[in-house]
Amino acid sequence: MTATASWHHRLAERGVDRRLWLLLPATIFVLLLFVYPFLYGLSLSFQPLNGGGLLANYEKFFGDAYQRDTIVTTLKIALPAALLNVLAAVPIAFRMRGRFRGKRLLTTLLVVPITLGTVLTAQGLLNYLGPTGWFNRVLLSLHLIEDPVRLTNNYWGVFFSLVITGFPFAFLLVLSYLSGIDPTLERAAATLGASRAQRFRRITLPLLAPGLATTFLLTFVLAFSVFPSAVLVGNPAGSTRVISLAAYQAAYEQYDYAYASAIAMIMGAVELVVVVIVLLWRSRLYTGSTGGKG
Amino acid sequence: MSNRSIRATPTAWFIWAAVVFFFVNLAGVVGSVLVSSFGQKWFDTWVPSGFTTQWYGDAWREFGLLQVISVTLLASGLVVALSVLVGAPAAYVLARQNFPGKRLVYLTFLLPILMPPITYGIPLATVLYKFGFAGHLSGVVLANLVPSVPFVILTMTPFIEQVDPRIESAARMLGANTRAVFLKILAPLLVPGLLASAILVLVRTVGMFELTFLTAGPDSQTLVVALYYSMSAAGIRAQQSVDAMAVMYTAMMLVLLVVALRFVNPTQLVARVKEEPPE
Amino acid sequence: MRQFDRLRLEGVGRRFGAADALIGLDLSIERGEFIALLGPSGCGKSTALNCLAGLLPLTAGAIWQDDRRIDTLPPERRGFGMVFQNYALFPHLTVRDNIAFGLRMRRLPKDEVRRRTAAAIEMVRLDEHASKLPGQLSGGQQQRVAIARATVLEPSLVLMDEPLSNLDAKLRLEMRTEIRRLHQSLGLTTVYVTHDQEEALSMADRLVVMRAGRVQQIGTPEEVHTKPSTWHVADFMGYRNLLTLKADSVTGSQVTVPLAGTTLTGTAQGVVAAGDEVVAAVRPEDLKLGGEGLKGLVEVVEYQGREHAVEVVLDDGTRVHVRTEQRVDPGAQVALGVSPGRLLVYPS
Amino acid sequence: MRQFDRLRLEGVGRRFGAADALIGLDLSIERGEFIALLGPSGCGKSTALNCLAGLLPLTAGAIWQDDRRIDTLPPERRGFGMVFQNYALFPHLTVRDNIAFGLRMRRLPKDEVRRRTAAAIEMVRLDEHASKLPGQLSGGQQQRVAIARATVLEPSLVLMDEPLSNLDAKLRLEMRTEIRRLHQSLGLTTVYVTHDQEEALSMADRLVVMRAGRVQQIGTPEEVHTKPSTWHVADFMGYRNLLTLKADSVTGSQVTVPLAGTTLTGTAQGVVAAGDEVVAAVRPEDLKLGGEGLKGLVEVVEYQGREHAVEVVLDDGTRVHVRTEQRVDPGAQVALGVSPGRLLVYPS
Amino acid sequence: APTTNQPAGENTGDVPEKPSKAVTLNILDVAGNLQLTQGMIDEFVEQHPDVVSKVTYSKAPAPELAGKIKAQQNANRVDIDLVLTGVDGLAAGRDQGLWTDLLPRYADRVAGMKDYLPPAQKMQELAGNSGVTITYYPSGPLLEYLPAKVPSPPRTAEDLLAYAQANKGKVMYARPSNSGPGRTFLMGLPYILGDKDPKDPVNGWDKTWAYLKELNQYVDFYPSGTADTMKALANGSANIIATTTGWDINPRVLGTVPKEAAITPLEGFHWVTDAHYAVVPKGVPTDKQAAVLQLLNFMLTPEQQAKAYDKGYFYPGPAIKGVDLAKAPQESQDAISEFGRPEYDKLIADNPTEVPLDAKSLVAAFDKWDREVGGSKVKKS
Ligand SMILES: Nc1ncnc2c1ncn2[C@@H]1O[C@H](COP(=O)(O)OP(=O)(O)OP(=O)(O)O)[C@@H](O)[C@H]1O
Ligand SMILES: Nc1ncnc2c1ncn2[C@@H]1O[C@H](COP(=O)(O)OP(=O)(O)OP(=O)(O)O)[C@@H](O)[C@H]1O
Ligand SMILES: [Mg+2]
Ligand SMILES: [Mg+2]
Repeated sequence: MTATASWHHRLAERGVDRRLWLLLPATIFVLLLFVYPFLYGLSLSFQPLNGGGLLANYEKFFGDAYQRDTIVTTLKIALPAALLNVLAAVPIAFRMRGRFRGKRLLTTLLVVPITLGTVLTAQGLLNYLGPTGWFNRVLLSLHLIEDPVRLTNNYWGVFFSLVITGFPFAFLLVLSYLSGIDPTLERAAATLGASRAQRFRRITLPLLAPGLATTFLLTFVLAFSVFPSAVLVGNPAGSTRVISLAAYQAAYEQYDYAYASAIAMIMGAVELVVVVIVLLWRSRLYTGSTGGKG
Repeated sequence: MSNRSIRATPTAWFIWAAVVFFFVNLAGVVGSVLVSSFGQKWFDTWVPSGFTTQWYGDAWREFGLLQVISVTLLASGLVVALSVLVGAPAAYVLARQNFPGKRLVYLTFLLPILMPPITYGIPLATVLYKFGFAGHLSGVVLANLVPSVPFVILTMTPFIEQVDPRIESAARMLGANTRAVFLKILAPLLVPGLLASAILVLVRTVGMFELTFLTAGPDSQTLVVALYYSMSAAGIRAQQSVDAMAVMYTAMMLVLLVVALRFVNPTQLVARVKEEPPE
Repeated sequence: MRQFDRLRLEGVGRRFGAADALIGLDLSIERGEFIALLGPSGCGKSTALNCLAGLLPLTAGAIWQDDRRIDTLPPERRGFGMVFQNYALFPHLTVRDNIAFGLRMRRLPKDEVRRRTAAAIEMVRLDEHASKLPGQLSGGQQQRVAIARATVLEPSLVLMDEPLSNLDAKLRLEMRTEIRRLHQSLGLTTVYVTHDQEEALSMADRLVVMRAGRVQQIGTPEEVHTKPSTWHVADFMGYRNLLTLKADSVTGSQVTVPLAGTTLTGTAQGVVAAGDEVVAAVRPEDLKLGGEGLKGLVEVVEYQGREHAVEVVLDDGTRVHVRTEQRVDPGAQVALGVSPGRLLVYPS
Repeated sequence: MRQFDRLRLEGVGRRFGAADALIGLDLSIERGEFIALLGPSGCGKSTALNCLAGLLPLTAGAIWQDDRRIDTLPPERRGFGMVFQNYALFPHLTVRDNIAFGLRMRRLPKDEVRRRTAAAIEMVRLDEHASKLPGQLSGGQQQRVAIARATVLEPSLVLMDEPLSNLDAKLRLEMRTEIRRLHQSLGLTTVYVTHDQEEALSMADRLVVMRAGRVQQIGTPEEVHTKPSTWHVADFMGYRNLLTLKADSVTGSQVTVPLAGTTLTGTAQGVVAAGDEVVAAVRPEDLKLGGEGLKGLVEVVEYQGREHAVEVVLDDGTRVHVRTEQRVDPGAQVALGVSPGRLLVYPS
Repeated sequence: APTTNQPAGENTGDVPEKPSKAVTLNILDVAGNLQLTQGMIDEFVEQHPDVVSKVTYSKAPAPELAGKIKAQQNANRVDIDLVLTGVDGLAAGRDQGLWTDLLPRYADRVAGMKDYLPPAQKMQELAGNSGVTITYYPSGPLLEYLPAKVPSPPRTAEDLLAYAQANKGKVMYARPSNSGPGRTFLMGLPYILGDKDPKDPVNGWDKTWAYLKELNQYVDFYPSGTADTMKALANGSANIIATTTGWDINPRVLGTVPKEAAITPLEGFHWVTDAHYAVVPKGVPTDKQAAVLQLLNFMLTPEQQAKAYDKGYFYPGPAIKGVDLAKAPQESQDAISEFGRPEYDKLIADNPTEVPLDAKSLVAAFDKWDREVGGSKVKKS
């Protein structure tokens, strides 16, 4: 009782042990290749091209409603798209458990849109959903509509492109996270009288939640920096003038890197807020063995 | 007994209907590009007025795509491999351990994902040029690792959390060192996670225009640079040739994906034997 | 709770790939019965339980609850409770929430849930640990959570898969009593898998002894214990001395067999004729040191608390196990007798 | 394998948050010893094992292997083997590969790996199942894989956490013998956690009895069985009758206590003075039906194979447990005697 | 090992007549210029193996160019020897001091510069001392339509407005910052409408902005690329789109637009010209600069300039005087005789030419357009 434990143990108890070395390569890597360039960019954002105070670039951004609104515009696109991707992936992935014929094919098909890339998606949406595209043609020839519906070069075009590129990814992740949950737990719940829905809500979902949080974060981050599709299938001057477009214009049309940096920092900060909220929520969830892998 | 997993409850019908709807439209999206890329002229009609492979030939010659594609494959392969090698151990620590300063470390790993390349691309390229990496494949690989490593970390963490630590303890008791634990125990158990994050990194790397462009030399351009060029560069090009480029881009990714899926199954359940067997 | 009068398993079978884990199980369970499934590791006990619970689809046979065929019902609609061999606790729920889970599923009033959960926690002595997650519990504590979780629902049929295997003797005795008490006071019907003969004998109304997927014997504890139907069952029920011999003579059910220079008389179990090869079975505790007849050399002595397990090599080299309260030393020359009526003779 | 002469635990302690799971464990293990850890569920046995294995950092104390302090070594460098309570099999490896894992880690030649793995598989009787994945095994089969996996390495120290809890009596007996045989023939040192007194008594050279994280008694099986150091140990070791009484008179180590109208004589364990409140402990099997002295009414009779567990209510309402081979019926009036020297009297 | 991008020699001081030994040139095209000039360069390499041993071509979209060159220059390892760019890229680089001033110091080494067409000469003046004009075209603004659908095309700005009002959604031009014809239309309107100061989009374009806003009411959306407007014209979802000479001829050659499409200028229009330039980033070794100068000299000879006719991509294309279509490759002649328009000669001859807005004003114009014209779509829908 009196003997105190070796400092090894006391450190290990606080989480400091040899395993921390595994963090080293990634940390060094990020420090060397990211932190310096990033700090440079950060400091650049405080050096306005046209003079003014340290914060001039930020004031300029927030002082201009046209610029400021891009934050809301982006969130309005990114949040629903990321949410939809994750929420749609869950029931489908859930259905893909168990064994049935054609499962592998179906999985592959659902994952395949990952390969499409922004350009093909954009071209495809323009072709397919365009006023004389197949979609409108079918609807017109079925006399469901009088005039072609416009689904491109506006909010919906961007939204669809985010779903097409984001959903398969969310699906792949959710499916994989789901595969790590021991099906016995659900059966145990069944013997306790839980219906399908209850089992899902009370057992599977909570165990899946940390993975869902991560999936949401990743798809959100991807959606938030949507840029090419905002231009290609959106209305880049208006309803889909996303913040990365503002940064892009500053950097590559006005060649004001300082201002562009400032906008990009704001963009990162907004994302960070969402990410931190999700991570805080995640840290309150149960994260740990889900039985499936041991 | 009938198969319970696809038993037709109303929700199931709804979900499968949604999936079918998604696929039909997806087929429309992809198909329209594919058809157009082989089309001669396509005005106000259901299908083009003639078919040709000329656009592919043109693009192939114009960009020397053989070289571009092989560079792309090499670069993305390297990025995927390296980011998994560097990222997975870090994810492991972040999943398993609570240590002082964890939040700070986590934030540092998050930032490269959150920050658009505009903020750090040019200084990063400068650094890489200074040390003689940029202008080559190595520069492209290093630059692309910056957002890729954190992506691997972020995706892998929940997977590692799912693995029962006692399995690892058992391996250690049997004399497995950290390397062996990773290779023989964690890696097979994490296959779905590794696959998912590798695919993510692959997609991002192949599609990463900015960092690649800033650090590529004349012989280390990747397909996406050519694609973006054909799509947005000044000048006139036939719609079909952009479509052809996009189709080639997708085809390449598709080949990679199918190869990956051939070797590992994303639904690989470690607990698969506990699944209901098929009847 | 749907109560029932009788549960009937008709030729229930389950195969995994090419291997049969359970073959043609016929069993009829009356309401209120306490049935124990017994058998060697891997004989299909858990499989039978899983089939009954609806967790494994059958590959043959049917299950009837009174006049209703229930083998096609999903588990949650059968209303049975189950203690899993590997516990299957919900890792994200505390002990309390694990136990309350089933009650919540029934949408019982909050108060009742709280009250019944607290009572169950107390029953399994986990008051101190009620707020822990399963990952923070010891093996035995987890097992107790599993028991509480299944019984708190007072289901019409409780299935328990080795529920006490990780508990110490004292606690096991207490939990046994507790389970019997629950069974009786709530009028439950219980199917109980155990590897512990004593547990089975003391708790169950009827035993089902299985081997390699097949039922070997169904009977009351006494029947199974004193009259195992085959030498396999005897073997399993603690007849550690199984000797392959030739029957000398048969008179009614009395069979004489020669062993190590003398002849022993046993009771025939099944059809045995003179000259047949037979298996003679006797428990270590039914071989008495200091009797007359068999002679041998003590080889190994193992202390087992009050008694000693002794291995004796008879004059003809046959090795027999003896249990005795006497103290003997390895190397001693001893004589052995068989308690009257305790030698069973099976056709081999 | 690094062999050692002695392993010393000095004040080893482990706390989880605010709760101590293990407190000041002092223990010295000689090479070749077979030590059993015993104690109620949740008393810290697995914790002790994990600390020894290096899987849990200590919060107090140190562990020495001869003159080398090893508690700071990572588990894989200690060269100990361990059977986990929940098996912890590698779910993605077949039985064969699970067992071969450790050998492969040692980079032994392929042939040797194959040979030793096959031998281990045979030892645990899993030949038929060698190519299955753990998820396809029954509970007992999994447990056997865990045993084979740890012992195939012939480590200098083997730690076993309830390795036989899911096996039936017959197999358990066989595995016990097998484990002892391995222990002896390979000259292993073994620390064995079990909840089964009989197992502990019959296998171990020394027992360590724990309670609530603390060691209660360390001694040979016989010592612990016949002279439990406290009434807690007695309770745990099967002295089911624990009666709180007042000591009448004390003569040397002989104490007389009054019970239900008569007086009984017991042996004092610890300092007891006349008039003290004491706890008198006696095993059910040491109360003999038909003796003289205590009188009571049979209340419950439980069949337990050869014997019956009987609950008797004495005249003063005290309830005692008796084990007997005699057949009695509930409601019968019986007299009870205590086997001489088997009543232990503890200060309470 | 990453050593090849070490500066291969001195990069300051005098440029020799001829490189000390044959050099490799890395050429980056951000303007689509190689389509016109790659033939010239290849021929030069063939004829002068002692000057240029090998050329690598890469192509990239323009905007990120400056960043890349800047990164290389900061690190002192420039590995792009020659950039072919439009007005925007040239100006962006000049603002940031990325380009070597080849002029006027070495102007005499590129003889062809003395023979620029007058509007090309004006474009050259726009380039300052760093860029050399290599191709030129008068551009637009022009309107394109299908005669079958628009039997009487608008001839004036008012006509156009009236047509748009009568045919909602049928007049289309792409977002100016993503489209050549879009911006040409934007820059050309002040001349057509007679604005106060056609060079000052913020203060001098009152009529233009008013006109665009009114037109905006009849426009459904602005595609983000010229190609989309062409497609819309071809499939009938638009009837009139903005175009330029090159965008008129080449897509019809390629088959993206029906051959029968016709063009019309608006009354009183001025050509807003366009050109491609060759620039050399700072930090390129003098040996390579010497090779570039020789190459440029070669490219500005009439024989080579004739290749700039291409398939009407930059119609007409040549920057210097006296380059006949007859000297162009046969393929080129065939394409232009089939898809070219005889009326172009007269239009080019009869209408004044104007240089485009300088980079700053152009960005200001884009910004204003985005905010006031394109962006107003949000509130409307
Ligand atoms: N998913 C499966 N795939 C293949 N074989 C299986 C599977 N599950 C069980 N088995 C086999 O079926 C047989 C019966 O298994 P079961 O779990 O019913 O045994 P048990 O009687 O419960 O044994 P124990 O007492 O060891 O738990 C075993 O031999 C086991 O290996
Ligand atoms: N991670 C943990 N967090 C908090 N408490 C823990 C944790 N692990 C174990 N404990 C507690 O420590 C005590 C000792 O646990 P341990 O597993 O050593 O018991 P044990 O003697 O092995 O019991 P059993 O026979 O039931 O397996 C228990 O009360 C348990 O609840
Ligand atoms: Mg079982
Ligand atoms: Mg334990």
